[in-house]
This record gives sequence, C-alpha cells and structure tokens, in this order.
Amino acid sequence: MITLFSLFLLVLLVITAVAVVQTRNLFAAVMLLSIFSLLLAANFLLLDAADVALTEAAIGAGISTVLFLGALSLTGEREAPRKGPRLLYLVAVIAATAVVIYATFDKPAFGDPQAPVQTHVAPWYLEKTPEYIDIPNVVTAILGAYRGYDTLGEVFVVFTAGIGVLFLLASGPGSGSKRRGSRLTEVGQVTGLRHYLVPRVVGRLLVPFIILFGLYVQFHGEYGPGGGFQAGAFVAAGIVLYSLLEGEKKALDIIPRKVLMGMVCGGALLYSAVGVLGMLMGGNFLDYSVLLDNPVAAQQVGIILIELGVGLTVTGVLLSIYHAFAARGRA
Amino acid sequence: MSALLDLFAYWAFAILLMVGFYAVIAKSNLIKKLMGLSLFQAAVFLLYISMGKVDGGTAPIFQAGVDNALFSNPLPQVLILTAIVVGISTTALGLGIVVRIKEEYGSIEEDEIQKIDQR
Amino acid sequence: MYYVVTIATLLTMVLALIRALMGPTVYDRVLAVNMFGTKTVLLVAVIAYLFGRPDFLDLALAYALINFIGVLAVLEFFRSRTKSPLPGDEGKVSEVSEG
Amino acid sequence: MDQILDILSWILLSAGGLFVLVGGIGAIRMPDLYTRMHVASVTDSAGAILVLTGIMVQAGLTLATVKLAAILLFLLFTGPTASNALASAALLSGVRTQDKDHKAEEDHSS
Repeated sequence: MITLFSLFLLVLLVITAVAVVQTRNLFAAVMLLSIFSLLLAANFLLLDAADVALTEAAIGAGISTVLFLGALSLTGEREAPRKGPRLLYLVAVIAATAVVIYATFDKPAFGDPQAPVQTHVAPWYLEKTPEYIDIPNVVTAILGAYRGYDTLGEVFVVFTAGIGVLFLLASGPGSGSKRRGSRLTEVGQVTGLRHYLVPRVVGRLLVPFIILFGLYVQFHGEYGPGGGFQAGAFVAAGIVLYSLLEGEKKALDIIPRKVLMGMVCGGALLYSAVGVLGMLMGGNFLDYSVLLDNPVAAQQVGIILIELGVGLTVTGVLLSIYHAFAARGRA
Repeated sequence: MSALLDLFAYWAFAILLMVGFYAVIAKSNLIKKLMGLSLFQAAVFLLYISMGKVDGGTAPIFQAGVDNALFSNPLPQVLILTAIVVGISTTALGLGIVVRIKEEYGSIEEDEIQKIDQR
Repeated sequence: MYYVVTIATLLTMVLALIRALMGPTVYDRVLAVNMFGTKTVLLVAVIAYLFGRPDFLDLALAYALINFIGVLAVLEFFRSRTKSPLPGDEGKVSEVSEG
Repeated sequence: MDQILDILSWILLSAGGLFVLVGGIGAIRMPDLYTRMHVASVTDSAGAILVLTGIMVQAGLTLATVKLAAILLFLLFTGPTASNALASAALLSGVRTQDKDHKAEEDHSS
C-alpha cells in the first residue's frame, strides 16, 4: 500500500515537472517548483529517508522559493517564446528517455533486499555503528564519522558557492543597471512588509520558534532526523522570515555581514580544525576517536563539533546569498 | 504486472530526468534552464533514494526497545542529504550569474544574448 | 484507518495541483501552494503513525513552521513589483548593451 | 476504554479526511478566488484540527502528543494569516470577486 502511495506521488511529480517546464510565466513555475519540492519530500519520507526529507523541507519550502523569487524580481518573470527546432529537441529527449528506460530493465527490482547496493557496505555501517559510535541515527554517524572527509568536501563546496555569489553580486551594480537602480531607490525606503499588520505580528511570533527548531534539529541530529545541514537551513529560514517582515536592514543589524562571513569561514575552519586536532593527537585526519580517552565518546564529541561547523557554514552561506540578492534589488 | 510495478520508480526517474534535460536544452530563458537543472537534480536524488529502499524496511535510525528491525540503506541518504544543500548553493550561484547577465545585457533570453554578442 | 486520511490527503493534493495548473490568477497558484503545504503537514503526520515512527513528526513540525515563509516571500515579491513595475524588456536591450 | 478511544479517533480521522477532501473539491469548484480561499482555508483548519486530534487520541500522553499539539498550534497560527495576507494582496492588486471580469488581464497561465 505504501509503495502504491509512493508511485502515486511519483505520477504527481512527473505532472508537476512537465507543468514547470511548460508554463510561460516564470512566477507560476516557481510556485509549481515549490509544490514539486513538497511532493519530493513526501516521497523521500515514504522511501524511508527521513533525514533527506527534512533537508528537502528546510531547503525547498523556504530558501529555494525565496531565492528564485529574489532572482525573478531582478530579471522579470515573462519567458519569451523560443524560435527554434523544438521538434528536434523533443526527438532527442525522447530517444534519451528510451535509452534510460531500456537501461532500467537491468536494474534489480525496487526494494529488493539482495540488490548489490544493499549488500556492499551498508550492512557493515548498520552493524558496527552501535559498537563504534553508539548513536541511534546511522545517517548522522556515516555523515559525520565514516564519510567525514566527503562531508568536509561538501561543506567546502557550499562555502565556495557562497563566496562565488558574493563575488558576483556584492560589487556595485554594473553600468548596465544604472537606470534601474535609480528607479528602485524610492522603493528602497519602504522595506519589509510593514503595512501588512497581521502577517507581521504572527510572523514575528514564529521567528524564535523556527530558530529554536533549528537548534533542536542541530543538537538532536544524533538521535532523530536532523543535523547541521538541516539546522543551518532552518536558522537561515528563520532569519530570512524576519528580514521579509522587517526589512533587510534590521536583519543585518542583528547579524551584520561581518558576523555572517565569520560564520561562513568559522564553520569550515572548525570542521577542518577538528580534523587537524585528531592528527596532532596521534590519529588520522578526521579520526575523532583519539580526542578523548574513551574512543566511543570521542567519536560523539567529534560528530557534535563537526555538525556545529556544518551548521554555521550553511547558515552563513544561505543568509549571505539571500542578502546579496535582496541588496541587489534595492541598490 | 508486479515486474512493471517494480521498475516504475525508475521510469518515473527517467522521465523526470529527461523533462529537466528538455528544459535545459530547449528553453532559451536562463532561469528556466536553471529550473530544468533543479528538476534534473531532483530526479537523481530520487534515483539514489529509491535504490536505497528495502522492502519492509524503515528509516535507519535505531529505536529504543526495537531490536532486529530491517533498515533501508543509509548510505544513499547521506550522499543525497549533502547534495541537496550543495544543489541549492550552486543554483544560487547560477541565479547570481543570471542576474549579472540581465544587468549587462538587459535580457535573460539565450537568443537575444547571442544576438547582442555578435554585434 | 490512517489509510483513509492518507488517501483523502493524496486526492486533495491532486485537486490542489489541478488548481495550481489551472490558475487563472497568480493568487490562485499561491493559494494552491499554501493548501499543498497544509496537506503535506497532515500527510507527513499521518505517515509517521502509519510507519509507527513518531519521531518523523519533526518533519511535519518543520513544514508547519516553514510553509509560511513562501507565502510571505510571494507577498514581498508582489509588493516590490506593484510599486515599481519592472522596465519593459523590449527596447531596453539595445539601450543597455551600449553601456 | 481502548476501544472507545479507537472509535473516537476513527471518527475524528474520518471526519478530518472528509473535511480535507471537501476543501480540495471546493478549491476546484468555487467560482472566484475569494470563495476558493474561503473554502480552502476554513476546511484546512477544520481538517487539520480533526486529523491531528485524531492522531493525538491514538498517541496518548506522550512526547508525540506535545509535538502534534505544537504542529496544530502553528498551523492554526499560520493558515489564517497566510489567507489574510493573500486576500489583502489580491484585493490590493485589483482581483475582483467576479472571475470572468478579470480573467483576461490577470491570466498569466500558459
């Protein structure tokens, strides 16, 4: 029955995806993309991936919509019809689809416990985690400890992307946008949704709860779904909400850009520092078991520390990106 | 029938992947291309998570008092969890580039940008 | 009996999706997204009990908190758009490219 | 006692499912934006209250009930607020109650 639900959601996902591509209005496409994300998260949950569903919830429902809308308000929301060989593209895509579908006939059946994926290394993780790390959430254990080096790489990719956005958007508007810039300054006075009384009151009430929930996800990640990536996205979403309600200036007063940069760099540095500390204490890079006398407790401490680093970097990067787009709109 | 049902998840993946691919190659609007890229990404996420699913399994989080539960594969989940956050960061980078293109060229349509470049 | 609610929620999701596809105004789409968000919260809460894993309720809590941001972002987007309509795309191309 | 609770939660869940479905049908069938918003938001709140209370009855006095209550509270805060914000935004931008009047000017669909 649950598999049927999942298949049903897949059908809805495909319909939504086609609609996203087909619609000419980019704003409608963003709305449909947000529905797509909700469906995707529900499907992840049905496929037993609670952590992934939480990540998709944090990213897809809040941050992604805000970023796309921020970009749209800078670029315009109408898509011009394309004059091109559409039939050719369609044929190419259908041919490629046929090839991929042909390839799926060799795949093991959906949910097969004997599939090569399930028998390779996953049983070892599931079996040894209680012994080596002793935290209930195996996903966090793999993320933080077994594949810590990989996660470090991902954190640095996020870091680099954030720096890249700042390079692109933080400099003054280029010569081409002078005219637009002057037009928008009068609007710049009224930032935030000040005159919407009800959303403002209720929204301000929600901000502390979102940030609290982010902290809960951060520090409860060893025991339930959660971890630094999700927590960073939640905290960033809370502050983005505040900024939408009160204007970017007030949000920047609370967390100035310098602090944001500190979070971006500090998180990545904290992660690497934990790794280097392990080396100094006689272990390998990112081997936490030497940090304390008790190797199991040391692993847990190491995971908490690096998750903190991940959370700081993700919060900092997402907020910096948001502020970069928002400031561009008001420049 | 059941064999069809077994592979349906992968077919949905294939169709989603190619819908995203179509947007990337056939649409001239740069933001639409980025949306296609997100769909493409989402399809890959879905493939990984579907492969990790075990029949009758549950999420790989140990529960107090429940022994010998069958767990789904945690490894794809780890890979995808980080990939989602990386995905939004790179999408934001792409959007940043699109915003700069709009500022310099006054357009985000691929054909118009090419026309301006040829002059 | 959780199945009843799950199926009702899934059917409502289809209806909301139809509304999002039909439009006709942009606000209808926002309304559909909002409905979809609430339905997802209910769906996730019910699935958590269908699976017998109450710790999944965190996810429903997350959606209950986060969904609001999307609607507010849309409002902000419209506010900035109605106050200063974006310059028309036509005719601007040549003007800007010289700069 | 358990049986009574089961029956109670069954009734609550079914009624909740019914309300949710009615809201969905209303969002399709109603003639203009404001009536659609009305149907969607009212049944959303009612459906959410009933479904979540139904699950709470099943969960008993545990941490899960607290979480469910929190979810319900947040939904009851944000749902009507979002509807209010949406309605005022639509009103300010000139969406009128008669659907056919503004169809031409507001239609952005493909």
